[in-house]
Amino acid sequence: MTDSIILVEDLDHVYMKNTPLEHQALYSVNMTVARGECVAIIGHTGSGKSTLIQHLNGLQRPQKGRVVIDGLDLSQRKLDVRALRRKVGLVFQNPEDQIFEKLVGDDIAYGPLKQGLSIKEVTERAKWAMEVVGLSFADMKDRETFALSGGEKRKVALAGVLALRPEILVLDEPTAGLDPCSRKDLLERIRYLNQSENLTVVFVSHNMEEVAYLAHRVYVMANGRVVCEGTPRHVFGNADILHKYHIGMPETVEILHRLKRKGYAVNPEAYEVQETVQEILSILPAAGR
Amino acid sequence: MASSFELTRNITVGQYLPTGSIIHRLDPRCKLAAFVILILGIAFCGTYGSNVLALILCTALFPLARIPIRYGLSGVKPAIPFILILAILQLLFYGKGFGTGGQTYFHYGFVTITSDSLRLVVVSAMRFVEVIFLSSVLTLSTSTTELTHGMEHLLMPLRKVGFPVHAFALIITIAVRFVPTFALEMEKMMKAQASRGAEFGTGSWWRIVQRTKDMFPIIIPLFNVALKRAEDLILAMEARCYTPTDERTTYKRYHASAKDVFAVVTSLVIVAVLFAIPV
Amino acid sequence: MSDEREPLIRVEHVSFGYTMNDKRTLPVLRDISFEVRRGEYLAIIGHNGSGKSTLAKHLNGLLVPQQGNVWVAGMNTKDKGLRKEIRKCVGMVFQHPDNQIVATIVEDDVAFGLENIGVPADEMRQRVDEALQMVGMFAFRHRPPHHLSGGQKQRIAISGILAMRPACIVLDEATSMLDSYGRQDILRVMRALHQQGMTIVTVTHHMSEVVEADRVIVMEAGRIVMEGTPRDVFQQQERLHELQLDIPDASRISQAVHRVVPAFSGTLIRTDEVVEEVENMHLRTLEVHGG
Amino acid sequence: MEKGLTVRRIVISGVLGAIAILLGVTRLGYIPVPTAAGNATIMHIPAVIGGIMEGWPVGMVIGLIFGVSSFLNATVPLFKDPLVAILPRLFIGVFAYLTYVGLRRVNPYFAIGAAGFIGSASNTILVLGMAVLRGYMTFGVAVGVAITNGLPEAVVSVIVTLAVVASWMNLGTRKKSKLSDDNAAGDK
Repeated sequence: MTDSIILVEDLDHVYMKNTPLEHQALYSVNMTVARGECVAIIGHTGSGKSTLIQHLNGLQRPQKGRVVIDGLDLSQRKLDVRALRRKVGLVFQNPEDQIFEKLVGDDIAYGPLKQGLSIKEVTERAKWAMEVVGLSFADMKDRETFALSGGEKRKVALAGVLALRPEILVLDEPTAGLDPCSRKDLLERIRYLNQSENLTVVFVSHNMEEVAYLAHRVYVMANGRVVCEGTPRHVFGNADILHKYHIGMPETVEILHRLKRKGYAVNPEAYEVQETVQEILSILPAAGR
Repeated sequence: MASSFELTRNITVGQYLPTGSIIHRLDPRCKLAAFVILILGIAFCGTYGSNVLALILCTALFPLARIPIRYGLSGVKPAIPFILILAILQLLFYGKGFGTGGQTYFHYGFVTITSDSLRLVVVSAMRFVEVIFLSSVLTLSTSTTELTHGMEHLLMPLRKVGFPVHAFALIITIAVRFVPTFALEMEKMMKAQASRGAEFGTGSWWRIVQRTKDMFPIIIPLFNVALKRAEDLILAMEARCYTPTDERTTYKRYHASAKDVFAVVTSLVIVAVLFAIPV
Repeated sequence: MSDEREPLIRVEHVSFGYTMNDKRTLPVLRDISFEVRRGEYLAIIGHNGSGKSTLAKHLNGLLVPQQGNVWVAGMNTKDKGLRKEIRKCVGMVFQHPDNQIVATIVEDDVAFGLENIGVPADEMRQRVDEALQMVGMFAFRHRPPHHLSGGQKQRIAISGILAMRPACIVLDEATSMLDSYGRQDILRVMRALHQQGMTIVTVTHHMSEVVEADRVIVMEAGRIVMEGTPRDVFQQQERLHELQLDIPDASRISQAVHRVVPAFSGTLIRTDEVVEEVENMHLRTLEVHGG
Repeated sequence: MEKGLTVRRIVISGVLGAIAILLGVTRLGYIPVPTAAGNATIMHIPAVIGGIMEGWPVGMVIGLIFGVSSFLNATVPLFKDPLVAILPRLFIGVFAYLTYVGLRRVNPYFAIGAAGFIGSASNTILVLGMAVLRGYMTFGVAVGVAITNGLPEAVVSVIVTLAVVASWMNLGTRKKSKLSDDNAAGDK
């Protein structure tokens, strides 16, 4: 427990408090993330995922319960929000909402410039951030942001956050709306950041393939509560939970669950394509070979 | 603090309060017509007597619409300092300006208070409260959709002189439709910028330049987003066979009943009475 | 006007380019020809920038070809006088759920297209209700659209099209902004419509949607580079990979198992097919042993 | 430019009208200046931009939307008078359009900026003029307000109008990122 960089305890959140439209988004949510871990949060639209991750960099403050990020307690009124936001980089779902400069380089430099760094330092950071997400600094910095493709926009948004040199990276549906090729590329970049640059990563996703690819641990949310938590293997193996809360599953897991229901001895936790192939091979009749 | 991002909470364009009262059930066309008649009437009546009567009538609308009067008063409250400032300015300086008339109550140096200037202050304060009350009742008892429909129908006669009524109503509909969408968009942009070190509303109010500069990274992208959405919407409307100049049919139809006509006639009578009051 | 054997949409040697600021044209479509048959479910895929969305906008005359022709039920999209008829015949749902809803109340929005084509008020009410029921949104008819989820808004957009009773619906990346539940909702609606005889053209990069289709057209750099049933197209894993496209895991598993066990079919594309094939193999062995 | 009523004009009027309403109801459209006329506003900018981009009728309709919304949302007595809140606003976009068309041959940037200024100034002058006519304030007070509110409004209007219209018309402003300066390290 001592090494948890993110600690969420009994967190509640109510939107539009004291209005006719009041509704509760979080009910006593608990979550811990260890330094260097990659954690996925999955669940329906309206399950409270987005509200939860907005607490992680202080866009929302705990109304009840506790959020502690690397020693910074968000319940404290005198919290240094800027320090918190330097530590936690939040990438939103829609890149259009977070790219506001006209040129790519300016947009990536926005955060560091706000921090008052020298242009030299800002340039170095921007360069690092762009290379790490796979954008060539020399080619891209003078490009106009509106003319970028969807995949490039995501990368610019990600680089803009990385240029702040955060320790924790929080991503809201990092690949929604991308074509398969850009998606794969982006996922590899995120995995690299997590494994080689030692960033703690928390991401929200609907895409089970991507959860399977990236996450060490998964939190399943439904109706503002955490309903299940564990390794992807554990969660995907639990068909009851997935069905009960209408969580989609990877095609591999779906096949295995269906086979299992038909009485075949397969392990539904084997979610990687190669593993699934092995599982299927293991149950095929010997005579068919 | 964090809730400063909850823009949608502050949006009161559709502050519709459905209580199902007789005012709510009025035909929107007639309701709007009555409203316009009364507003114009009030704007042009400048005597004490008529404004007292108008104030009483406007207050009486709240119980009739089954809307708590505090909704009306909440519109008046923030205006009190302005009423006072204006009142002082007018009382002190009006007498010296054009149209000096009536009895002089007080005169010292450049300060002149006349019966006319006093009346102007009192009447404009009352008139303000009346208009607040009236427009509160209208917006609380009528959905924006009904308002738009009502307006469209009221403007229909203008088609004879070539005014594009349908198109005009459509513009209003689009405007109303996109307000919450843009509010959400703006909320997201503010959050994204805050996440990258921007600060909003933290500058002291007297640092006008700083606060104004903070505004640009929100306002300019907002326009760009709106114009981009406009391109999409144009395509979508064309794909659904919209051509501005063609004849269209309308989905919503209203039937004015006796009570609706009565509402309009009553408002005309009220305005006539207001003008008839001499002092 | 239309012969039943005539394809619903015929695209003949269409080329199209966008004019840039400096008067250069940026070619987007290069000599494209294909047909959409009545009652067909056609998927057009390709990575971003392959021209698929531009092509979709040619199918109801939102864009007209610079070279070549597009015929919709025998009508040329270049004929301005027929534009309304063409758009009544081919409806289109766009990518952003928010940017295609015009009115402040759901049912008003569904009626918008009907108002444009001059349907009388009584008939309109009936058609609006019917269209909302078809997409399962009837209960939401008095709601303002901004309180709905993306998938619900997209269903409203579809019902706005359905109310106009088109012969064909074109989905122009209509699910790419939705989460997987929203996407499933849309797919369910489209499947039901297709069964009732609606022609559907879906432009997408989601392979789970391609599986639904009768036929796939793969685009690259403004040209059609592959065409066939999803089953045939997914067989060509390497080619698709070159085109930066993915295949469903079910197809990948089927092919991998097939390489080890040749009797196991390698052409499966859906998860239920894989499960069935496992069962069938067991049944076949039983038969062999029993016989 | 195509003549008459087009889908584009309708939609642009609608979305810019939405911004005018939004800026009003969220109070984001106000620059805090403590005077008798209340805060300075930027809610007139959509009308200016609409006028420049799509012609005077569009500017006028957006002005009307701005006027009605400021009338309905007013917390300042002045603007609960439709003659002050609505009527003058109709002309913001018209003046902006005329300025732009008159000057665009000289230099497009200058024309856009000038239109932003004149549009804003026409709002200030007409509203205050009407306020004086209606007896809400004396001429002297109005001149004071024109300076304290009108000037910042005009400056903001010029900046926003230029930024939005220039990028929309694709008149590229700056082609190099801040990071491209020669003193930037690691460029080579």
